[in-house]
Amino acid sequence: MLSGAAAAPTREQARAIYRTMHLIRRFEERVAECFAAGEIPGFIHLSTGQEAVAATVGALLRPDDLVSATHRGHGQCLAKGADPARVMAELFGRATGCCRGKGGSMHLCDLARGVLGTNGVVGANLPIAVGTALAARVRGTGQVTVAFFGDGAANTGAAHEALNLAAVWSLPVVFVCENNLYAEFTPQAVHARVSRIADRAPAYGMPGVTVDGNDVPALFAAAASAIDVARSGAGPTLLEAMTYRYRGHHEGDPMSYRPREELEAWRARDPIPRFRAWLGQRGWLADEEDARLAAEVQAEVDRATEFARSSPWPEPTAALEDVYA
Amino acid sequence: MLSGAAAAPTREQARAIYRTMHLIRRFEERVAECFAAGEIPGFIHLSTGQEAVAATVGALLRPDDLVSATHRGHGQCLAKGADPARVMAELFGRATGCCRGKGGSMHLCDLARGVLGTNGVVGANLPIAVGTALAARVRGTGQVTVAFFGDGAANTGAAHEALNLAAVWSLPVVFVCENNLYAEFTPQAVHARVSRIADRAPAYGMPGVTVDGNDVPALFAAAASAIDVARSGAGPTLLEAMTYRYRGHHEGDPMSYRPREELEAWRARDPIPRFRAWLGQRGWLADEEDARLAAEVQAEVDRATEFARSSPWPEPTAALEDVYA
Amino acid sequence: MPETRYVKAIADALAEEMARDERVIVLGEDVGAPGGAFGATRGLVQRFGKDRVRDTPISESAIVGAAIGAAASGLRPVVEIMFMDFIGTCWDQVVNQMAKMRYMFGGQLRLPLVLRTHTGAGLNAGPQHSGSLEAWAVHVPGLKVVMPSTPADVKGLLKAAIRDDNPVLVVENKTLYAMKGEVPAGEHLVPLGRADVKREGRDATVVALSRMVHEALRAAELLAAEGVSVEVLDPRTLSPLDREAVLASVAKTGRLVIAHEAWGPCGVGAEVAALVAEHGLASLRAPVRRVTPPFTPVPFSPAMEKAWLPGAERIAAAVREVLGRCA
Amino acid sequence: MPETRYVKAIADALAEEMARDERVIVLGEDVGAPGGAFGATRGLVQRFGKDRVRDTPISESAIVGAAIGAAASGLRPVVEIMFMDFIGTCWDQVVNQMAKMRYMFGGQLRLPLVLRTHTGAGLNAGPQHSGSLEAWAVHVPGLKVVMPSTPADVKGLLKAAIRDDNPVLVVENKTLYAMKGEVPAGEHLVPLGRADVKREGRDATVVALSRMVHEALRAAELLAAEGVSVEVLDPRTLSPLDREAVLASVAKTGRLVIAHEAWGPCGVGAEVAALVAEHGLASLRAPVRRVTPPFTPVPFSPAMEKAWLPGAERIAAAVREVLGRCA
Ligand SMILES: Cc1ncc(C[n+]2csc(CCOP(=O)(O)OP(=O)(O)O)c2C)c(N)n1
Ligand SMILES: Cc1ncc(C[n+]2csc(CCOP(=O)(O)OP(=O)(O)O)c2C)c(N)n1
Ligand SMILES: [Mg+2]
Ligand SMILES: [Mg+2]
Repeated sequence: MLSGAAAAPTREQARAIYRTMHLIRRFEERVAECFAAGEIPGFIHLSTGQEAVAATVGALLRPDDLVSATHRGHGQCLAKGADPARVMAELFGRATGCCRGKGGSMHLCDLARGVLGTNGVVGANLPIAVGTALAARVRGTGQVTVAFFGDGAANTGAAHEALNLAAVWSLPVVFVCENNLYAEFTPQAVHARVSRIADRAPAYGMPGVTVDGNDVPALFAAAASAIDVARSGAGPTLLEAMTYRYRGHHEGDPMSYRPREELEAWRARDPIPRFRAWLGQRGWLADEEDARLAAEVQAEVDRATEFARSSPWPEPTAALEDVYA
Repeated sequence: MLSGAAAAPTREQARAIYRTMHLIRRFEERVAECFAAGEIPGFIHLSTGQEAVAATVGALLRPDDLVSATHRGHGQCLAKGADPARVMAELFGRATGCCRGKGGSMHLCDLARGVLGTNGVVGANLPIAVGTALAARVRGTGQVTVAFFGDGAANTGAAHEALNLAAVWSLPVVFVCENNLYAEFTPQAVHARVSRIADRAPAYGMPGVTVDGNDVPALFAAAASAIDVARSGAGPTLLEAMTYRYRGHHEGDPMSYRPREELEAWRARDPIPRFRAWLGQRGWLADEEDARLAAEVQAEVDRATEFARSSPWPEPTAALEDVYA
Repeated sequence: MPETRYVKAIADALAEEMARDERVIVLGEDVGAPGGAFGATRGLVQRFGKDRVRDTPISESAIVGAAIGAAASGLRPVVEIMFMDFIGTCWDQVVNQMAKMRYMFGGQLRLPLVLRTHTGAGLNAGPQHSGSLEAWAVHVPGLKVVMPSTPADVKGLLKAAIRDDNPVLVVENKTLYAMKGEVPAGEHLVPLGRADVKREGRDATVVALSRMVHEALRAAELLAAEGVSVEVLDPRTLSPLDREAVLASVAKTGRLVIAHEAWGPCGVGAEVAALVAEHGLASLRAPVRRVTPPFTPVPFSPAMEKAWLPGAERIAAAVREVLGRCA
Repeated sequence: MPETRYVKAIADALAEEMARDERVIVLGEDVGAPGGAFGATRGLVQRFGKDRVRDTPISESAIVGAAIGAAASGLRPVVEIMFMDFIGTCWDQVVNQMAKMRYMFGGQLRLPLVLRTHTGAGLNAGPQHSGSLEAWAVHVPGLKVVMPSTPADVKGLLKAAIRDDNPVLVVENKTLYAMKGEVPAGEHLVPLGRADVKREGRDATVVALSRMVHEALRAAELLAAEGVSVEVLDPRTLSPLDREAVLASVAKTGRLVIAHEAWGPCGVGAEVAALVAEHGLASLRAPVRRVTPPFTPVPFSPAMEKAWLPGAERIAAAVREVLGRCA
């Protein structure tokens, strides 16, 4: 078990996290292209800029641990091991999608990989994560559940009830808030007097910590400790990661509400080159390895896209299945 | 305007508060008798033991200020000026009741006196109180709204959303939590890791204070300050009053879940004799005045009961009225 | 057969299923030591422990969400929502998560979970504690809804619901908790989706829900004295509705009255009437009649609530009407 | 008459009423500078200021509760709930507070408040962003419910709703926001509770809601080519329903088809069918038919959603059926 004290990623963990960040970045960029090209229907919320959070947390979880994701959850699912091809096919609405084309971007699920689903109702996934953690406790499986949520979701009643219930029952769950400063088109200050969601942890008698969400080593230490505490039976932690989304709230959002300097400032703190440098300092990733890794990831995303494009549409009658067991 | 610093009740205020506590105590005891005698239908939640909170807050409010009350709200309504006779008649289900017999104990309302209603859904009154405060702000009336709630209600999503919204909009509302250590038949520790509801105020960037809810002068200073802050436009306060209910959750509750010593300990801190002593020290209430006051209150409750008993039942067809304006 | 109270039949069903399957857990406000606000979980925590019988905070969304997550992770939770009137506080979890999860995830999981709650006026509990809101759930695919009218049915349907691999709302009636009735000894299951003819008759069909079944039976007695033979059909399960049973009874009697405590517009009575207008029109020999309360909230005062609540007399009058015997 | 988009007609109605009555305020997520997720509040904050046009946190219960309190204190709030699919997050405030407050307080207050939201599938928005849930509200006394199908109706009904002294749910349709249509210049009000014959006909009545009105009109065109004359009746207000208009149309045509995007069981179609089974049975010359989607959540993939969603063809087929012209 990891010691929460000041856990640092091993070489393998670090390279895995770096690769996952790349994968998410390329995957999301490809989704944006395919959406613009009209290949992906519906609404799409991308997470470019926020990759470090999902990638680091995902690397710290067991295969049988669970992740409850948000509407901005492609990366959260991929980092937990969801198959990019089946996720892409789901976004394309194809029969081969992870949810047979019934869910789409806001309802991605891959239970075998511990991906409990993205969710279209803000805040609604937190209570469900409390439930999987409850089952882990009652069944004694040792599983940990991670519930991702946003700064905006923190103001929902569902989030409050879930945080309190998880705390009073000391359940093995970690609440990871990706605070990207905006809910849709509105800055956080319009939604709350407090700017740090982790400051709400004491209201539940729960430890709360805020970290730079674009700094993998900082995230790693904080998440390792929170997961460790949860698995050990000491209960939930509210872990807040300060980060930023590069693209609009949804694809097609003109982003008129954000000062361009703000975006530039955050781009300067892009988590991927930052962690690349960190790896470099340790001599853990030579340039040619980096190039190979980039090529591998690109190929994986190409394969996923090809798989999605070449997959059949669901039969219309499939809409009638899966309502009841 | 009161200075929040260390406001103390004037002689008149103090005597008024003392009288109101008496009135609530006698009223609730009478309700218990009439309920036991089968004169009052439905569910009844009494507030004996908690009188100081409602009485003190009520004494600090303007006639046009508003109170949003709970299911344990008879005292909260009386302290704001609701007519005991019309409230008693409502509990009896008579046509002369403040709500024409349509509401009963959990739906008492007397808008002319600023009583916005008791509520049968725990936590649901907080958002509504935010709304009356919003109207006061938009219309510039200078009114303050007080929302009472319980320790159990603090765990509802509605309470969370209301506290946050009131804070971010700096509305003229005071949230008064009557923490009586239990929600129905279950002690607070089963419902939350935190034992002080006021500890949740920082989560909203709101001042929070906990006071002895059986100590009128302490309540007075804290409530005066909170109301002052709200009226001045500086926003809401979460004021927690630690208190205790002497009777069951509802009439008929055997109270098997509470150690008798606990009840005894609280009875020893009964707010009425305590404040009587405080008044005595100041020479603000001679024994004969006290006796007269007690007799007056008794007579008022007798009149209220007589009014209720002798009032007609509503016409069955009245059930069809007041659905739409 | 032994006589058992409705509320005891619930407690027995829970105890039997918890003993039978350790994946069954119970969650809700005061369901532990207090045994629930109405005693339906009495004795469970003493027998099965605090891990499986959990008192919750007043957090309906978290309670239901927790049950959903637990069901998705291998447990079979039974949640109690203290009054159906409060279901609005967790309605999003019920309709957007519980009802849709299996579907929107392409059938990857099953959600074996039961949500127990109760409806019913007549106790002067007032506008927020007396409602009958089952129709909202019947409108939602992915949910099953049962509404038992007797101790035997509540025991058998609750046990069947706990064993079902789908979310099932078990809608009890607070005014029936004290009712005594015969319950078959030993294992007793009532299949979901099967209506029950509570009384056979030839001249008119009364489809009645929950407590109205007993009012309909009283009405049938009154009418028998007038030489009218009334069939009382209790759907028991509202979703999926036993359409064949309704159509068969109307085919036999040619006349239909529907009685429930819920409001009329878009209620279950509307669905039953529509079913017959679509698939049983030829057998209808008279207009359909719905017996429901007036379209107002439930008034508190006994003087109003008694008149507000439909009963045997109103049901009998409706039957006379469809038989063209308006006095 | 000038052509206006449905979403612009909403913004115009809001602006006109805010200019006319300073008690009218607007609350909701992103309703300020962003102009709402679909642009229905565009321009309002610039014109009327942040005090009267308020961006809220993601706190639906607090938003609706705040509107209730504000209405009880002399304002006339217009709340936007971004998708009707999310109404479960504030359903308790809607049904236990908004709908009952006037009644349970014995008529002491009026609640002049409007809750705007939208329904509608067809944009591949998936299972939690495509629902049509109006029937839940129609089931609840104390609420009024309108469901406008054209730019003119949405403007006129929204303005009338804002001036009404009761809580009114204005249920828009996201797939109609971009639709253009003629809107009478100047003051245009559409009275609540009045249905509209969108097309006159003799042979069959199609009662259609929201976007289905346009599908019904297309079906009427198809059938006209076959020599069938279809009357398309748009109730516009679902609660209170214009019962006379429905019964009058069926009395004329003797045949009834109902079409809506909401699920069938306990939907508005059930209520309309029940109304006719109770009060128009004599005029019915054929079984009623309901045209609704299958009883499943709304699937995401266009391949499934297109087939899932009823349209003109299915409506036409139902009309042929009730006319006994099954091809
Ligand atoms: C209950 C609910 N209300 C409103 C919405 C519409 N909505 C979708 S995303 C979003 C903003 C969420 O903000 P945040 O939680 O910070 O997540 P982010 O989008 O920033 O990742 C809103 C309001 C919703 N999906 N669910
Ligand atoms: C939403 C909701 N859930 C449950 C109930 C049932 N109920 C009525 S009072 C109560 C306990 C409230 O506890 P608290 O808020 O501490 O107030 P107290 O009774 O102690 O004054 C509960 C659970 C309710 N009325 N509303
Ligand atoms: Mg955000
Ligand atoms: Mg309490």
